[in-house]
Amino acid sequence: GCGTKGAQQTEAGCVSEDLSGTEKKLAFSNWPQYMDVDEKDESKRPSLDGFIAKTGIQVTYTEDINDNNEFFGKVQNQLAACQSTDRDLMVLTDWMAARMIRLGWIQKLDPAKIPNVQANLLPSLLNRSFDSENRISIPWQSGLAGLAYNGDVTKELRTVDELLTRPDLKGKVTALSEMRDTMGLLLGSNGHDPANFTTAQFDDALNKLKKAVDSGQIRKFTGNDYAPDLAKGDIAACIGWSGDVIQLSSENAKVQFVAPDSGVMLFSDNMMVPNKATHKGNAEALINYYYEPAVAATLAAYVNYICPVKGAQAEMEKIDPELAANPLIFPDEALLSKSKVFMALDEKQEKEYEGKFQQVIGA
Amino acid sequence: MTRETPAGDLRLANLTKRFGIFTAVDDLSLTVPQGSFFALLGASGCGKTTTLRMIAGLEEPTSGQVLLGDRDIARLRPYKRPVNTVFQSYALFPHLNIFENVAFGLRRRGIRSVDDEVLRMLSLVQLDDYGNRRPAQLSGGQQQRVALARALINRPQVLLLDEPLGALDLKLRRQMQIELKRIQTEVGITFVHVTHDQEEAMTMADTVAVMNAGRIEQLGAPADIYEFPATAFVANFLGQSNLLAAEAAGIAGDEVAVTAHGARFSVPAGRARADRGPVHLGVRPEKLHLVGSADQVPAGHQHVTGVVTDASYVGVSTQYLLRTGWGTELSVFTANSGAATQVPVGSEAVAYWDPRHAFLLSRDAADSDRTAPVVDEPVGASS
Amino acid sequence: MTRETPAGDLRLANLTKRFGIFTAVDDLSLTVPQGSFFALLGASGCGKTTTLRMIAGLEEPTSGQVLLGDRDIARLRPYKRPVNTVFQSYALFPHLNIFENVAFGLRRRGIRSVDDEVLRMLSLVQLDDYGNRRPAQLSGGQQQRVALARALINRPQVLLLDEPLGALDLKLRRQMQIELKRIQTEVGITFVHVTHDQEEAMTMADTVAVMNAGRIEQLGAPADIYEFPATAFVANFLGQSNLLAAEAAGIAGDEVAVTAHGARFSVPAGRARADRGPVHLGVRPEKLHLVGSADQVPAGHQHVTGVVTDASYVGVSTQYLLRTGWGTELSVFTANSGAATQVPVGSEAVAYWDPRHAFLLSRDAADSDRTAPVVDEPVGASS
Amino acid sequence: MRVSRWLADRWVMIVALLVLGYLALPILVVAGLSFNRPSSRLSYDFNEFTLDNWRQPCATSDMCDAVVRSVQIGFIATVVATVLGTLMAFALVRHRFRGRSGINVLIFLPMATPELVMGTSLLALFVSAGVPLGFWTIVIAHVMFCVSFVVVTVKARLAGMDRRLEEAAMDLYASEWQTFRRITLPLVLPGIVAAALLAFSLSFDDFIITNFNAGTTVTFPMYVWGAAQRGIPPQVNVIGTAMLAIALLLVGLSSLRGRRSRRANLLIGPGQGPQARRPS
Amino acid sequence: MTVLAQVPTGSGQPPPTPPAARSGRHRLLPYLLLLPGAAWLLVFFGVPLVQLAAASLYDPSGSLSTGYALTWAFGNYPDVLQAYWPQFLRSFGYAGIALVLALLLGYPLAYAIAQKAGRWKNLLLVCVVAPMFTSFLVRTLAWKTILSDNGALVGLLRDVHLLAPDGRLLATPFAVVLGLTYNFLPFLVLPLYASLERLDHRLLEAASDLYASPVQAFRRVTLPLSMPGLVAGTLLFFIPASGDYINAELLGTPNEYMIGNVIDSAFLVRLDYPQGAALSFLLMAAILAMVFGYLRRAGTEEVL
Ligand SMILES: Nc1ncnc2c1ncn2[C@@H]1O[C@H](COP(=O)(O)OP(=O)(O)OP(=O)(O)O)[C@@H](O)[C@H]1O
Ligand SMILES: Nc1ncnc2c1ncn2[C@@H]1O[C@H](COP(=O)(O)OP(=O)(O)OP(=O)(O)O)[C@@H](O)[C@H]1O
Ligand SMILES: NCCCCNCCCN
Ligand SMILES: [Mg+2]
Ligand SMILES: [Mg+2]
Repeated sequence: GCGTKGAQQTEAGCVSEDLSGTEKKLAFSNWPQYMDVDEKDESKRPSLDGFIAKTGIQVTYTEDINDNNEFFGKVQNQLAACQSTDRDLMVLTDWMAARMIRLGWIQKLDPAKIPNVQANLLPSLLNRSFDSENRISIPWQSGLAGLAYNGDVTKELRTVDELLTRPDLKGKVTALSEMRDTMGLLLGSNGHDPANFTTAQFDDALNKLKKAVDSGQIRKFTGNDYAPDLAKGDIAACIGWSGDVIQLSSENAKVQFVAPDSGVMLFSDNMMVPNKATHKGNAEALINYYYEPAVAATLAAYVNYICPVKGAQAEMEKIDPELAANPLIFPDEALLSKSKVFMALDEKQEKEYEGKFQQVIGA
Repeated sequence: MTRETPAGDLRLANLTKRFGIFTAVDDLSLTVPQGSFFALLGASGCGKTTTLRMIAGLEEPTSGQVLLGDRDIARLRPYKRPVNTVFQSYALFPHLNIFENVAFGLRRRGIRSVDDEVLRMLSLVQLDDYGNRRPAQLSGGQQQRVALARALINRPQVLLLDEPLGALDLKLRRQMQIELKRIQTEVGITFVHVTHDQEEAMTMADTVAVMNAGRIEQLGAPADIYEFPATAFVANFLGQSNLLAAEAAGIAGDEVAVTAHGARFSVPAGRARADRGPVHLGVRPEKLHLVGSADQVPAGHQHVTGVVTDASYVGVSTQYLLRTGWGTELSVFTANSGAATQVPVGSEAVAYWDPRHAFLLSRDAADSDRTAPVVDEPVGASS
Repeated sequence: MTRETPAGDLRLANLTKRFGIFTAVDDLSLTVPQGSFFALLGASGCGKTTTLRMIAGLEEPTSGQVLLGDRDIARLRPYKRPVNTVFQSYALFPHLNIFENVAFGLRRRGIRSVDDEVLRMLSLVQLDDYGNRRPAQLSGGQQQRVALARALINRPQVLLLDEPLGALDLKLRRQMQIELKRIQTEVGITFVHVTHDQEEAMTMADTVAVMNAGRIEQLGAPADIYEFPATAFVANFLGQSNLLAAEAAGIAGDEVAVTAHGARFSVPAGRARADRGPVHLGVRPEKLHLVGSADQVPAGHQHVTGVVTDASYVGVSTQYLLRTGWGTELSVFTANSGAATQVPVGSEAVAYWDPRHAFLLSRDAADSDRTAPVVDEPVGASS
Repeated sequence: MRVSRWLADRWVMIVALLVLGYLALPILVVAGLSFNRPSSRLSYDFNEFTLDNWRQPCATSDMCDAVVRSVQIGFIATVVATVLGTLMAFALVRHRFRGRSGINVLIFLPMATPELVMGTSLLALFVSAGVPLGFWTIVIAHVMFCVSFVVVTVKARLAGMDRRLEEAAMDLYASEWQTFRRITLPLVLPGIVAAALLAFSLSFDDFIITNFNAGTTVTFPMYVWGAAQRGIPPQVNVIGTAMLAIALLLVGLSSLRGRRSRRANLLIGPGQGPQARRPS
Repeated sequence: MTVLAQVPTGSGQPPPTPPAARSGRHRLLPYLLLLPGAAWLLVFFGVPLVQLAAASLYDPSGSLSTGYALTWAFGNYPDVLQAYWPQFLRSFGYAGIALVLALLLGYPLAYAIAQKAGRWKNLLLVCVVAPMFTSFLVRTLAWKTILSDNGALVGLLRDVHLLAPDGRLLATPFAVVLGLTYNFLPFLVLPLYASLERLDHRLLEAASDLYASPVQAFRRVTLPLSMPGLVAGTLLFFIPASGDYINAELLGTPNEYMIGNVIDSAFLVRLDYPQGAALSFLLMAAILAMVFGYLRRAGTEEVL
């Protein structure tokens, strides 16, 4: 009687209705500042406005996703109970996408309605383990997790080991509290494959991290808040995300993103249509729209993450040639070959690894 | 608040109030006729304030009734009672100015135009220009007058005054007394007045009650109580009395013969509360006259001899202490009318009195002399 | 706190206190000799409390000095002054019981074993069994006694008493007066005593100062002030006076001749504060004697004729009002010594006095008679 | 000597001003940065003076909506919580009744509950009851966690208040309600105002509980938190500074007016006039 | 008579309430006053709390997808205590130190506003809560700017050798305690203000007249009379501060993490609901125990 039921849903058990035919509406939840805005009038969003103008679909755009875990906490009750979250489209990172897909909370898209995706999705993002058909979660933006340093306060940094041991960096280092990014880099630095590792290998890497924490080398684990600190120089070096660091280096060339030879982590934030969303058709239209290279370039020019759309680089030339040449937005083969996607975890593994990791990072 | 019908007499029936095991008011019964001026006197802590608070409805009686006319109001909320109080501690509202303090009662009864009435009241208590001040900006006496005005303005059926003039100078007090009396007679309010100013009680009250340790010790017209007190407590509480421990031998004719310290005295039978056994022979200090020697004592008067040990000038009169042969000190007041000559301290003198001014009270066998200036015994515990 | 050396006289020099534009104390100068008992009298709101507060250091003078001996203490912190106060509003600490309230001062001076002293004090103010109660559980008079004990226990060099006995019944008040006086003489404390009880001031004080609207109006020995007041205000504030508007014609021999309402009177030159022009001819009510007709007036006395309009019994004496032919009412006190017969209200009577008991005060030409019971004029504004 | 005397008289005020300075320090930084043109979205350092942020305080999409919404929520939640909490405080201080300690636990527990726990478990309740999330669920949550703070604050003021004044009012024909309205309320007002200020700031500043129960509604703290993921827009500093400036302006004006009109003097408590004591 | 005319006449006067009815209403009154607030708390806090209590006793081997069974797993409690007692201790330690600091700072402030500010009272009160009008994130970022390793403050402290040349303020226990003190100070000051505001100045005068130096007068009169406010402020400060995790997260390092961080991670990251719930209940129980112990010691059962 007491206790909770499983949160698992199935397509048959939780059928959603699509009212797109009659309602030209779309509720889109995204991360803050993950959408291009007009430099002159910041209340305008050129690409999104373009979509609205083109389709007549009224988009309610909400920047209410700040953190994958937090957002999961916000919507899990509804989704577990097969209730509406009042959102038609939401953007979540790979592993969270994987978790939700695993739980049966996400609707499958109609490939026919998203031809641009089929045509333009970067090959390296095709057929990921949690979405082998590319019809459940479609990358919005991708990014890299690697090293970064501020050349004003420290000398160049090349490897993860340097970050964790160099005495001059002591207390001036941060790592990401996102387990997959930090542990992926550490696994790589140990010569293991983040996309495929054993528990012993994980523990090895975690030990290395723990030493760095205990010695005071690592000052803290962060979300996005490392960026201002890095810019200020309070943090000399860190594990960080490419998009942020590009922003910083455009201001101060001394701030540099480093892709260590041992590998960088590639992640995507993916568009998904949750169960009980009633405007799947409209969502598909929007997904398809953003996979037009020109639109993708407009977006990428603003947000500076890795653009998952083929052909956007060419479009970018027209907007900002310098950005078009930036490998952190349009990565070259060399970089792509170094990048790894973290192994897909089942629920038990996830709990085990997160538990161990959290223990080390203090919580 | 119902003022349509006259309230009727205020009656307290077996009123008792206990704080824990301490009995502050003890089975008190009395009647205050409607429209009369009733003064409550008593030692500090004897239960006066507590009694008033029960009448006002601010203290729940432990037992007993408060009746106004035929209505038992003991369970009525304070604001439903046609009763107002001048609080001993003033209890002025600190957040309201003087004007609003005085206007409070009227406003609560929904009266709109209060200005005239309030100004008239302020003027009555001689605080015309103080309406805008806060209570904290007034002197003690000024605050007391505000408390007075705040209650008076409501012209209730019963007005309870808890030492309402105690903080005023004599002159102002006399003026306020006259005002109070005027309002009382004009409007026919029943006044229950607690005061420590005996002259005030005497001149203003129709009836005086002397309270002692939660009970009424004597009740009556002021002059009656003063002239012929019922107990030693009253005799010494209201004014002063020289009380000589004596033995009464019973009524002989219309007199009672008593022996005190070997001397023989007599008292009219009508002025004796006891006529046999241990008694107090009482004479008021102002009824004693001082002369140099026994042969100056007029006929029909009785006297004792002693030495003047103290003389103190108090303006209107001079107060002498006369130490009798057996050691008791008698108090003698001589009016400074300019006629009598001063008696020097240390000289021998004779105090005499008219037996009709003496009175007899019963006395516990253990009691000895209780002349006026004895201070070594606590008041509350007396007789 | 420094009690090693005697404090010396307490001197106030040109002390002034203003609240905004209101002057509460106005350029006050006086000297209270060390160890003396000084009484401060005055109308409500005349600045007595404010004066005491400046002496205690609780109010910063707007200007002027407070000197103790040769030391200007006006800038000294209250807790550094060898001065204690019995506050008019008591200011008992509500969170401490009575014992701790009384012990407060001793404890603050670091005295460890306070029990005996505190119990002695509580017993002195007749609150032996109240040590464990909170102030809120005491009656008004009991609270006042705690305030008294709390200050007295410290035996300071200067003790300021702001109506310290006002809430006590007459009997207790007299007892406390005697205690105060005893402590004062025994320990040699300088007392500055504010009271509205004139008898208290008269009997206890070495010096009395009568204050009016922030200034000292007269200062001197009690009997001197009473017998020969300096101003009409004092004459009527301290006791009562019958003041007849009169014209003085200058000194003739050792007398001043005056005319009032057509009648001629005389006053010894030594008792005239003015000898020419408009004056008040003053006689105290107790110095007036009532007789039925002018031929009963003894030789050498002066008299006026009138009708008795009121007689009120106040125990010790009876107070008559005599309406004179020209309309003024004179107040006459007759001691109820049993000797004099009562004069019935409505009857014609003659009031006479010995000229040596009269006095002359200067008068503004506009002033008319100021006999005692006039109440229609505010006190503060007088003379 | 002079100096030490001067200090002795004023040190409390001096310390108080220093503490206020401590409280103001970060706000000064915020105010300064509101005039900053940041070098990049991720920078939180002073770069270049500009008035742009003040000229277009709402330039960032949705931010001003969020501010307005937060003010509305804060206002409603403050009023409701203050009323409910004040009633409870009165019951607890003025009455002896069965179940007091149970009520006390019910009041302390919410303060002792981690915000996250409170947020998620309330969310579970709303979801299982099928309550649509949004403005009103936020209000409900805010009232819930503000009430305890109000109760405790008002109780602190109410405890030991002089009952004699209320007795005097009743003696002067004021019914229970009128006594409350005319005497008790004004005397307790400083406590209630303090409680309301607490409630408003709790509500206006809350992120965690709000975040869980907001559905797709965005409040100002949620906006800031979200924005911070990609760098704080400088207008956030404008809002912080402007809120403060407006509050100070309103209060400043009212206290200036309060010198003349008695009614405006809301926050200034009556203190206690010189009455003899004897609260019963 | 004129007096009679002032009084509302007529027979609309309701009959006096019978004694029984009045005392009946009187007995019900406290419940009526409590009803709305208590109902609100019971529904929106009490009910979820029961669910949470159940969650703390779930079988720890359950999972999100399969669900949890209520197995009355009381073992969850010792388990989490075992694992996380350092964070518990740290929480109360930091909150306690911050409380002491806050008392030192907050009491003078509350006193000054209540007794010395005159008509600036309102303004100063608003200044106390002003920090809350910026968002907590913004003010914490501002603190980070102030405490920055390369900022003026650290520079100054290094120059005067209060800080080692490579010493820092950020990411230290100092910064966390400072953040706690700062963020919760208004919760201490406001109730304290409310009770100091009615302090009768004449009692302080009486104390100083009775040889109490300012310190003694404070100790013997002001402090005891402000006890209700002090107790309330202490609780409003300490309780939320010991459950806080934002300050530790933003201003500290993992070595400063408090129990709030652990609970946060249990619920949001590790999805270990039984642990999270058990931790929450332990926290609440510890705080309640401390609160009631404190109230008893402070002798203010009356007050709270
Ligand atoms: N804080 C204040 N602000 C303005 N006026 C004040 C203040 N305190 C006292 N006063 C005024 O100063 C005058 C003197 O006050 P004080 O208390 O000294 O009178 P008092 O002689 O003690 O009178 P009482 O016999 O009535 O106690 C009064 O008229 C009073 O209204
Ligand atoms: N709340 C209380 N708790 C305990 N005892 C009390 C309380 N209130 C009054 N008393 C006691 O009851 C007795 C009567 O008090 P009450 O105030 O009626 O005296 P009173 O006659 O007015 O005295 P006073 O003339 O001094 O004002 C006193 O002895 C007092 O100590
Ligand atoms: N602040 C918006 C950027 C979103 C970054 N997503 C983080 C995913 C990390 N794995
Ligand atoms: Mg009394
Ligand atoms: Mg006074």
